[in-house]
Amino acid sequence: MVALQYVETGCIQQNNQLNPDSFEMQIYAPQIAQRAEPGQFVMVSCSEVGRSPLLRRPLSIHDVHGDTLTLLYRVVGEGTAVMAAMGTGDPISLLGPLGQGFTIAETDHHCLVGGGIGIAPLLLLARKIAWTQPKAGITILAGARNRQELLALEKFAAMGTLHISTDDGSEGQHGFVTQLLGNMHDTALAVYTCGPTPMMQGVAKLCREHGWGCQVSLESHMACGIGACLGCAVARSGIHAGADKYVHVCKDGPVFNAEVIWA
Amino acid sequence: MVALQYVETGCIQQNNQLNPDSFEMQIYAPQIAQRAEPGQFVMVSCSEVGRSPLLRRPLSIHDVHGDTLTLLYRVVGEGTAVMAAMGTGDPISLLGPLGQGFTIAETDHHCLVGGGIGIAPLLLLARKIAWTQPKAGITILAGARNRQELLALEKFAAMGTLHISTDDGSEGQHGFVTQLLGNMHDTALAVYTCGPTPMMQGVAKLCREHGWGCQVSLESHMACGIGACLGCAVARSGIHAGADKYVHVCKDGPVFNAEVIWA
Amino acid sequence: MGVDLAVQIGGLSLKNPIMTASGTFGYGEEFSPFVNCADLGAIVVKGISLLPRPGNPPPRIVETQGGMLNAIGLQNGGVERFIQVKIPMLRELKAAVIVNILGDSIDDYAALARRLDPLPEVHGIEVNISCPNVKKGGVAFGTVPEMAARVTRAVKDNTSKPVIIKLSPNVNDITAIALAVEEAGADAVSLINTLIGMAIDVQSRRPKLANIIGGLSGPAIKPVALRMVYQVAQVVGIPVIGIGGINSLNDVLEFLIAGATAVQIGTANFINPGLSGELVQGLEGYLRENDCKLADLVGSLQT
Amino acid sequence: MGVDLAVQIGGLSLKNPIMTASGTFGYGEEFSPFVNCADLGAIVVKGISLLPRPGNPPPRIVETQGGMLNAIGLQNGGVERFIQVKIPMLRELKAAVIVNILGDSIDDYAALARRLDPLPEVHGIEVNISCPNVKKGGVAFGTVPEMAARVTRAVKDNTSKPVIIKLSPNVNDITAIALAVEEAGADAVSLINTLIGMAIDVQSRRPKLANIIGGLSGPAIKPVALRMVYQVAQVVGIPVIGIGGINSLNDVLEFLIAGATAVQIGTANFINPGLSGELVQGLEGYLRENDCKLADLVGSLQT
Ligand SMILES: Cc1cc2nc3c(=O)[nH]c(=O)nc-3n(C[C@H](O)[C@H](O)[C@H](O)COP(=O)(O)OP(=O)(O)OC[C@H]3O[C@@H](n4cnc5c(N)ncnc54)[C@H](O)[C@@H]3O)c2cc1C
Ligand SMILES: Cc1cc2nc3c(=O)[nH]c(=O)nc-3n(C[C@H](O)[C@H](O)[C@H](O)COP(=O)(O)OP(=O)(O)OC[C@H]3O[C@@H](n4cnc5c(N)ncnc54)[C@H](O)[C@@H]3O)c2cc1C
Ligand SMILES: Cc1cc2nc3c(=O)[nH]c(=O)nc-3n(C[C@H](O)[C@H](O)[C@H](O)COP(=O)(O)O)c2cc1C
Ligand SMILES: Cc1cc2nc3c(=O)[nH]c(=O)nc-3n(C[C@H](O)[C@H](O)[C@H](O)COP(=O)(O)O)c2cc1C
Ligand code: FES
Ligand code: FES
Repeated sequence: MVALQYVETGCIQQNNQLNPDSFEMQIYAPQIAQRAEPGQFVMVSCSEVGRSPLLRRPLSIHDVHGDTLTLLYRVVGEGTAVMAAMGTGDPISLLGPLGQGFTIAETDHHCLVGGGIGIAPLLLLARKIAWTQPKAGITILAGARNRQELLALEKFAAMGTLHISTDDGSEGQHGFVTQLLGNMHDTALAVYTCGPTPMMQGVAKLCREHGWGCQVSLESHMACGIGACLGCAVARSGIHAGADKYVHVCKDGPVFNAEVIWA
Repeated sequence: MVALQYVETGCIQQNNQLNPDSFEMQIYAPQIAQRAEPGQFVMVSCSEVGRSPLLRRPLSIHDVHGDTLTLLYRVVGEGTAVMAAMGTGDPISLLGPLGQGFTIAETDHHCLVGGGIGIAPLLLLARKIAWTQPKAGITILAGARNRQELLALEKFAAMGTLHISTDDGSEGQHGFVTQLLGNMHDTALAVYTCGPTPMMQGVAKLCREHGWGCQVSLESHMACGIGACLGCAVARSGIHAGADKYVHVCKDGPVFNAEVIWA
Repeated sequence: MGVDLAVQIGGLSLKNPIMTASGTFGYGEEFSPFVNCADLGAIVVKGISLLPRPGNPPPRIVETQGGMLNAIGLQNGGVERFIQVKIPMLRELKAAVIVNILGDSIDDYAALARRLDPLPEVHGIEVNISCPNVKKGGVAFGTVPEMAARVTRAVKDNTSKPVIIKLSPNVNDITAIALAVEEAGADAVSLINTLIGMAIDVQSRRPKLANIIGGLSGPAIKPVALRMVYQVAQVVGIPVIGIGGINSLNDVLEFLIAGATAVQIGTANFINPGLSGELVQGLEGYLRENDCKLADLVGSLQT
Repeated sequence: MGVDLAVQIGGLSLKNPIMTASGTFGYGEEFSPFVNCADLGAIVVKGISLLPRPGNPPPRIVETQGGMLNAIGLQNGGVERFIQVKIPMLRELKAAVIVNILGDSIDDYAALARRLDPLPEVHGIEVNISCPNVKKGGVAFGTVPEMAARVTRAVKDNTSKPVIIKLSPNVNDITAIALAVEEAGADAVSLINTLIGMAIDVQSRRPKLANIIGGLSGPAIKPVALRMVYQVAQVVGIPVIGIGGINSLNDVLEFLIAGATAVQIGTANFINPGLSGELVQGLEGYLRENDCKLADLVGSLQT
């Protein structure tokens, strides 16, 4: 039972700057694109083997069209800066598709909650929900620090009902995206979230209170992305002994049921 | 008595490929260009500080026009490969001008002997001879493995009498450039040479036999280029005690009178 | 005609000298999409202890210039779970398996050796002696020749399998440790384990690893590893397995020339999970093109 | 209002904590086009021995991943030429000068200390104990606590100047050496010197350094250096000077947070000869912007 994972040298089709920090990169990479599921990620090589930066960088699969996949990324350090400098036609080595993505719940209302760049994995999820459950409602709650940092809004607007919040009130509701979720009153809501940890904890807490199912997409520093190095450990909620104290984001996740992580 | 040396971020004006391995890079770098003397070199940074490759690379100043200097280089490893990938408008950090260049002899016939990429420092030398001693004769002997590896021929042809040899006979005389020198019969010849060590040793030997003055431009692995690390040592000819056993290519050279190195 | 890549490590016959390093190749299965484990000289699995260990809290890894620090904390499910869950899977992979073991005491090592001895899937035992000796106030077994020798004897007395002692580089004189374990009966030594290092986040003024310190691996440590392999190969009679920063055929050749009979690929597996397989092919190609035998390469440094 | 960057290293008052590392800054003059030496905390000159030393045959340097190996072989003109030729020049530069000394025997170190003691241009002495003790069969002074302590005592007995002992990282327990030299009277310790490494040219099957082995420096060793500085700063009462792979303000801050009172810039001087001066300004700017005192930074690691 060999997992379908590849080291694939993709070809960059576009690398567009969306705001001062964020880029959208489209890569022709058929092996990975054809098998990508919502919530999965790739490990991107930002250099030649053994050169600086050394390790691959984990990035969610934001979107897929045929043989092309899209990454939506924020430049925060060396690796993402190298990516930002790449251009159309450049080769880029990807390892993927990796990890356990979102499980689409059997319900008639899905709520996708993204904070900042955490919106990235939710687009492909929205597409798959729309495709597999064409009658289900999709609500997207997108939060960011300010108007400029809101990303991919038109694409999400096309997928369902979109509500926006910004920390500074420059667009949509003034405040946190958790407040938008607090306004939801559906009983059978399935919630999927990705964003800063405090935000996701807030989402998970609201879901617990309302009895909503909640899947969270976690981040962790990774070396291998395939479950070999044990570097990406995150403590489970509750008490677990020995080697079971931690889950591993790259292999057991990145998507977890919220209660696995936060009791 | 502070030497006039600079760390200067130049701007690449052109980076032209001349043959499969060799490039000519023109850089706008007024501080260094205005002070460069024939036989001096620059230390080129092929990356950001602390990044790969770590150390600067020594390259001769091939030519100067006003505020622009030209490097003629062969791609042999990581650093020169990074340079080859640079393009017009890119910044490039230079440290220079460095070292002791050629001393133009008081004579009426100068002979410049270059092997392979060793031709690089001889162009600026030819220019300065032509400028300071307009009546003196200049003979340029250029050798290479084959026709393709002969570089900058038109420029040298414009400076004096040019004779060519190739190891495979694909252009000029079939054989080594030392043979061309052996054909010279002037008694008051001043010889300046740069190229592979065995070739320069051959040139030095011929000069010794004929009583010609001979200046050689050496290579050595360098870390600092400014006489601080003592990495670029080359043994002197003859027996010298203690710290005087070696000369340092970056500071005492790269140009030496041949007898300082080979007795 | 095929090139002969086979090597002999004590009683252990390997198809070729390319192995994978403990902790960097999981239990093999994680890499099955990228390399056929049966094609490798051997795979060394993640270190196993008697009882399960949770490992350290995160963050556990951080990148440094040319390398990475890890503080996994020897997380593993313990030897019983290894035998139950991993052994059947390793059998499927048809790989030559070397089990890396670790303990808090000499008795732990002895017990692990005894437990693994009857398993036909285990081709050899690699002993990680970089661990702290709890009874000796936490001094690592691998830093004192006498302690290293005692661990070696305890393992040898409890198994008939080839025993490789994996040396720590955090010592003044690695040759003294190597000689001590050779004398104590080791069939081979492998080196180096990670150098101890640290990184700090300036903004928060906190260590970047929850464990504060961690093990440095990757290309940054290659020069240190190569020097130690060279020094050890000069003095011991048993085979030396070279480890540290290997990420290309050229690196493999450097270690062989320095005196290593085989090599292990570590951190580089994370960057190119297919690398170990590619290196087997690369080495074969090199030997063919240079019309050269593996044995001619090993220890061929001209000084 | 100006930020106070002054630090005290034993009896030595420095303008600021940015120094340059021995062997990487020549005798200061080489850098005068790029930095005003008088602006630096101190410059540590290339190691000086009693008699002139020719150094090793070339090649003496080779680049490695994230670092470089050097085998200069402690080339220098001897203490007398230093006093005659370099001291007048150093006086001109108005730099705070620390002289790095090295020897083959305890007596060498003592004689050097005595000879340098009367010179007003010499602000302090840094003792390189990574050198082999010829009488003890070449074991480095810096790897045995007792030998390190004896060198320290010999130097202290022969000078009234502040004495910094420069520690070797090629040991199991650097804290033991640090404690031994503190006990023996050292005013400060500086660390780390280079790690011992090696590189091989596969084509020729020769070592890339004529000396076979050399010292590894640069960003590659920073994690090891930082860890050792942290460990030593935990146990000694004297100031610790951090060295190893520093090439940015962030690196300087990491070492200060780990417990260093001052730092030395080494290999990075080769890449950016103006760096040390830039770091003084950078540090001043950092303290001003963060409204923070230098002393608040030193050893402020939150664990
Ligand atoms: C499963 C997963 C999916 C992700 N998806 C996206 C995405 O779609 N878009 C996006 O912009 N970012 C995403 N991230 C975060 C992204 O991996 C980091 O921003 C990126 O690795 C930073 O690399 P750098 O070299 O620019 O920064 P540096 O800070 O220089 O990186 C240094 C090291 O820390 C690691 N690191 C730094 N920040 C993070 C982080 N937040 N998470 C994990 N490792 C980190 C890097 O991988 C690298 O090893 C994802 C992370 C994970 C784990
Ligand atoms: C004074 C001087 C002037 C030079 N002028 C020229 C020139 O005009 N054109 C040109 O093509 N080359 C010239 N060279 C040689 C040039 O420096 C090397 O080819 C270059 O450094 C190779 O770098 P790399 O990273 O591509 O190769 P790598 O082999 O990857 O370099 C590895 C290390 O070895 C050093 N190194 C490798 N080869 C040499 C060499 N031949 N000399 C010195 N160091 C070396 C590099 O600097 C680097 O530190 C000159 C050398 C010196 C000393
Ligand atoms: C994430 C990680 C985990 C490791 N775990 C172990 C281990 O369990 N046992 C062991 O002996 N060595 C372990 N090592 C050390 C490696 O086996 C190897 O000795 C070291 O990484 C140097 O090789 P490299 O530079 O090629 O990675 C580990 C290394 C890494 C990077
Ligand atoms: C070329 C070179 C020469 C050196 N010479 C000396 C020396 O003479 N005495 C000494 O104590 N350290 C010497 N060192 C060690 C440095 O002072 C410093 O401890 C080491 O390089 C680590 O710092 P870095 O990584 O910033 O270079 C030398 C280092 C280099 C690179
Ligand atoms: S990143 Fe290696 S196990 Fe998850
Ligand atoms: S390159 Fe440093 S002294 Fe010449």
